[in-house]
Amino acid sequence: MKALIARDLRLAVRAGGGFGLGLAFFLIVVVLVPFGVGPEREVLARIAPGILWVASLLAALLSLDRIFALDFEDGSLALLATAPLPAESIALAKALAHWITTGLPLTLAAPLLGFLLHLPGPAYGLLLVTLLLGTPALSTIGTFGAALTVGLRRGGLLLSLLVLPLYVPTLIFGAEAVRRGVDGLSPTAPLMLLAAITAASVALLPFATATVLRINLR
Amino acid sequence: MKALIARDLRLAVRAGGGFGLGLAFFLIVVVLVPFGVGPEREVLARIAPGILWVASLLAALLSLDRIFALDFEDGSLALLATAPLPAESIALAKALAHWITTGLPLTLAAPLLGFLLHLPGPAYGLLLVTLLLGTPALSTIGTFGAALTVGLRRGGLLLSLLVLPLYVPTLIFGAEAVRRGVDGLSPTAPLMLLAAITAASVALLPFATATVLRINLR
Amino acid sequence: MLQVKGLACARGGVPVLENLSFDVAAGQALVLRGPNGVGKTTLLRTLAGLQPALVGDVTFAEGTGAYASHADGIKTALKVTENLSFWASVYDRAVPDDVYAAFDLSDLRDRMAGTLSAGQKRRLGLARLGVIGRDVLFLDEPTVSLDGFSVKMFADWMRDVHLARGGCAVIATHIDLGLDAPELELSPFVAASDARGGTDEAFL
Amino acid sequence: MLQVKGLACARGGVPVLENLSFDVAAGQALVLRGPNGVGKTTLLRTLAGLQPALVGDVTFAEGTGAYASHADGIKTALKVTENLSFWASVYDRAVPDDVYAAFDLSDLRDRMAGTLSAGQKRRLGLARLGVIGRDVLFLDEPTVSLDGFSVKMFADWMRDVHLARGGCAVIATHIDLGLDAPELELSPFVAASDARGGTDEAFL
Amino acid sequence: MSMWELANPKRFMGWTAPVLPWAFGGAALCLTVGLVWGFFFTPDDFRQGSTVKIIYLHVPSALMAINTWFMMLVASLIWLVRRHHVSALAAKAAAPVGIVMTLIALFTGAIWGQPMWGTYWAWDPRLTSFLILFLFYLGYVALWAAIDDADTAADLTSVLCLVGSVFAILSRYAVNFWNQGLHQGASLSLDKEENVADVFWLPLLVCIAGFVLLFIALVLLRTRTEVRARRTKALMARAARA
Ligand code: HEM
Ligand SMILES: Nc1ncnc2c1ncn2[C@@H]1O[C@H](COP(=O)(O)OP(=O)(O)OP(=O)(O)O)[C@@H](O)[C@H]1O
Ligand SMILES: Nc1ncnc2c1ncn2[C@@H]1O[C@H](COP(=O)(O)OP(=O)(O)OP(=O)(O)O)[C@@H](O)[C@H]1O
Ligand SMILES: [Mg+2]
Ligand SMILES: [Mg+2]
Repeated sequence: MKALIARDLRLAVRAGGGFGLGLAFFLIVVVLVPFGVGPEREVLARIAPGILWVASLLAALLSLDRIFALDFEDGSLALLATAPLPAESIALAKALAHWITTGLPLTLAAPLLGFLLHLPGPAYGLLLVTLLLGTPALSTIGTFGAALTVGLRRGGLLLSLLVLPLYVPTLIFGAEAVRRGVDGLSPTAPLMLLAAITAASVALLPFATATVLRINLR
Repeated sequence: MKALIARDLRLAVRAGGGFGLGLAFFLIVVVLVPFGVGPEREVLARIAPGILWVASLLAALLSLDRIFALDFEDGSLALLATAPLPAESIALAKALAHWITTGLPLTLAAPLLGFLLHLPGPAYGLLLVTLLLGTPALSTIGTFGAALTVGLRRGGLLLSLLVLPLYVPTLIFGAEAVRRGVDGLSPTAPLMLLAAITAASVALLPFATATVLRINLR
Repeated sequence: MLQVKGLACARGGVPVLENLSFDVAAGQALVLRGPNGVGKTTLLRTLAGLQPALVGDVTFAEGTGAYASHADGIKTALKVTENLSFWASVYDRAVPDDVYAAFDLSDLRDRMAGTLSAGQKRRLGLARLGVIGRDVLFLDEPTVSLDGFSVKMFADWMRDVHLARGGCAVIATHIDLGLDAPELELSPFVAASDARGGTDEAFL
Repeated sequence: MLQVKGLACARGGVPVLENLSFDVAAGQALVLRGPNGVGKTTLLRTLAGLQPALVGDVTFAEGTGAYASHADGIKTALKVTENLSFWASVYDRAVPDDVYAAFDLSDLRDRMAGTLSAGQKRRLGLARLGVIGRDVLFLDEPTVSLDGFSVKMFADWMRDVHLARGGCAVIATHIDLGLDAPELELSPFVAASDARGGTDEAFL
Repeated sequence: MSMWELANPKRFMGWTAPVLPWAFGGAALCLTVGLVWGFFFTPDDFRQGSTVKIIYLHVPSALMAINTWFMMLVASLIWLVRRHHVSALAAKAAAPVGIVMTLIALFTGAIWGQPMWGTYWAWDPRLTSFLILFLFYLGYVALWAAIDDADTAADLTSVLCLVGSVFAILSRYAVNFWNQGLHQGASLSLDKEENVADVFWLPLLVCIAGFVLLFIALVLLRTRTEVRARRTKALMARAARA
């Protein structure tokens, strides 16, 4: 399992940057929104937490289809499935590698990009915490979706369609916690719920992912 | 060229719906934004034109990597390049097929989705017009980007990075025209500029795309 | 070492082969023959456990099988050495030094796998078999794209290394490998047109 | 019909072959031989115009060449007939009826190409050559994955249809096609280690 | 005979054939009676005027939209556990019906919303969770459509339905948390005090019965079509190899 994670990370760095590009997409979405919405400071500040969360969600989403599709196409996945590595480990390793290449950089960059949207002061810490808590859920849920669509040629958009409704609770609690912070309310409740979702997804979803992988490989 | 367009459309319908899915993504982005931003009516109405434009841009963007990558991987592109079909025709056919499968459905669906974001009444017509004028530019520019990244294994995100800045002028004029409509100002100036961008991209970019394709295939 | 009894298998929901029974002893290879589309790939995938058998049993010691498909599972963005050591560590082993020589990869060790020619890539794919140390190999057209010299090199490795140390192999191929191995022609085992077990059978 | 004079070509910025000169007359095929990695694919791509030559000339009548690579260019989501008629219309032709028989595809006409076996796919890829009606063919290992019978079928088509009507072909292969054609061994033309023309040469 | 044998495709085709006309007939009857009664023979609401009558379409379709998903969940579980082909096909057949029900509920709700709340759409929890349900339906149908092999598709969509159900409930909760909303609570409860007046209530029940029957009829019909399609495929595959 460690070997698989290490390989995926190395490939992400080599193959033109799974690292940099998720981040770049995040940056660009955040930059585009003011072009679309207009430059008024209050409006932007008002929508900043939501936009930052939606943008990280989209950035995470965009890199999902790399998770299994490449390995499927070049045959590695079938070889891995006959290797002494249970499908659950593959699922977990893939989710972890996705998080390290996407979730983590997004989390670290988000406060910086908050500036661009005039995110109010108290929200920076919360943004960091919610993303740190929430992005692992995004990665595991996304890995499940990627496993569902792995046999399909360019399942990319189908993948989005399947995964986005699954992302809704995470998004709501994440963005709500930051908004409460901005409004000076206590963010504890949504934070707890966010943590619960992440814990449950990380603990349970890899089994569903493994089942689906086995079905798709046969 | 007609054969190529017909084939691409057929593939889009067959392969699990290039048609429906761009649309679905658009829908989902529009749905997610309120979850992030919160349900308040005034806020949503204020940002609706911008969000709708950004969402259609992202939906168009997501389907770009199908344009050439599949043909490249299975060898069709090399075979097409040695066929009696100038690269310019390939570029144009691909852009047209992309517009029919993505730009057109997006345009038609956008006014419907405007409801969800409480888009103010006068803006619906303008939204339709700007998207109708702007999406062809999105498709031709996107085709250019797709040609640039075609050799790269999963150039998907790199593609986003390259294309998004090119999309900025289209986005600005498109969203601005709708916003002016909402505010009761005359949208003529941004509309003219939008039309100019589209005309220029459709007329000139296929040549650049063709050049880039030839380079990437050798 | 490998026993197959009364096996039937399907592809795309349609029964393809039936009534297959054979044994492969340690140190022995079995060559599968049959025209295109007869079901060699399907059979090998079933043996390797990638797809369920319709009926019948496949028996070999757990954790001793390995499969190599038409596709090589090579990462083009990794070096030759990195590709091999990845598979080695998945199987909890080290890369033996002699594997580079055995598959004529010594000069290519530090090349990105993406810059290899078709045959060089295939050699790298085969070298994986020398790394993972499995006893029961299921190989689907292993010598595609290989020149005569490389085919012989592969046959030598199979005979002198793998079979000699007590492994066995089932190999689908259209060419003559130069191995002294029994052949199994699959044509007689093509499933009858009314064979049972297809996905849609319940609907007939 | 095809003249090559003093050709040198490079792959990945490194010169691979040099000093190649040969002629192929109408009705004649030329078989390229050489070990894996010698540069057969590179040469064929250069001849087909997909990559520029370092030096030298390749001459054949414009609009008569066609290339077939390791990859087949088959759309798995299209039927066999749809795949062929697409290529026919790109080349502004109709699909001749006898092409299905010539490549043993008659039974597979209405199958999705994605459900074909490796060899059946390859036959479909070759049938494309029978559809586009080009005279000068550049074929890269056309018989990979084919069984003996299909190889013969392809050789028959090549001899009795393509060459007989005055076409010519350059074919890279590792096996014996059973064509009565001259062979060109490429090993003597491997570029010297100080050959000129690499991408980075200006920096030497 | 175990009841599971009814799920054998041939027996299924057998016993559903006579049921089908009754289901359609009952649906037509109940819907006609219920809608005519509701539209023409109930008084206007003192506050809402005649717009209240949308309730006869809105509430039954909304109920069916949710219950269709629930039925798909049960059918998927049966497929995963007992591998009865018909149950997988029933789930597949039900999804488009569910989509239509969801759409009817959304549209009638939107039309109702304009006079009641002065807007076609609000991000109310009830409405919002319906939109999410709609997305789940879309994803489910798209996944079925994207996979060639019928059994693989059945397996994958079943897992999706299971995981999706958990997340749908989660979203419902999350959405409640996020916005308090305008939509009224459930008034069709068993303790009578909460209920709407009897004059509205009875025709509504008839309409709900009509929608249930219509749902049953449509799902049976569509499942039969799916069974026939599979049978055709099987016969053609056999013919192709003969
Ligand atoms: C597009 C928007 C709407 C959607 C998706 C929607 C959804 C629903 C759902 C799911 C139910 C069934 C709830 C249950 O019984 O548990 C329902 C019932 C109901 N809706 Fe709506 N609704 C919408 C708009 C409206 C509007 C605008 C009104 C009018 C004010 C309204 C009034 C009612 C009433 C009176 C019920 C019956 C409540 C009950 O007896 O349970 N709805 N709606
Ligand atoms: N999805 C599918 N639906 C229907 N038939 C299929 C499907 N996939 C494969 N087949 C058929 O199953 C048969 C067995 O295929 P398989 O790939 O096992 O053949 P093979 O012996 O490996 O052939 P080759 O030598 O060409 O690789 C073929 O006739 C093929 O056309
Ligand atoms: N990007 C690259 N960088 C450096 N060398 C490369 C690159 N791509 C290919 N080569 C080398 O160029 C040589 C020629 O490759 P080519 O694919 O033409 O060989 P080939 O004769 O077709 O071999 P095969 O029979 O294996 O297909 C090989 O030695 C290969 O390793
Ligand atoms: Mg095969
Ligand atoms: Mg080659």
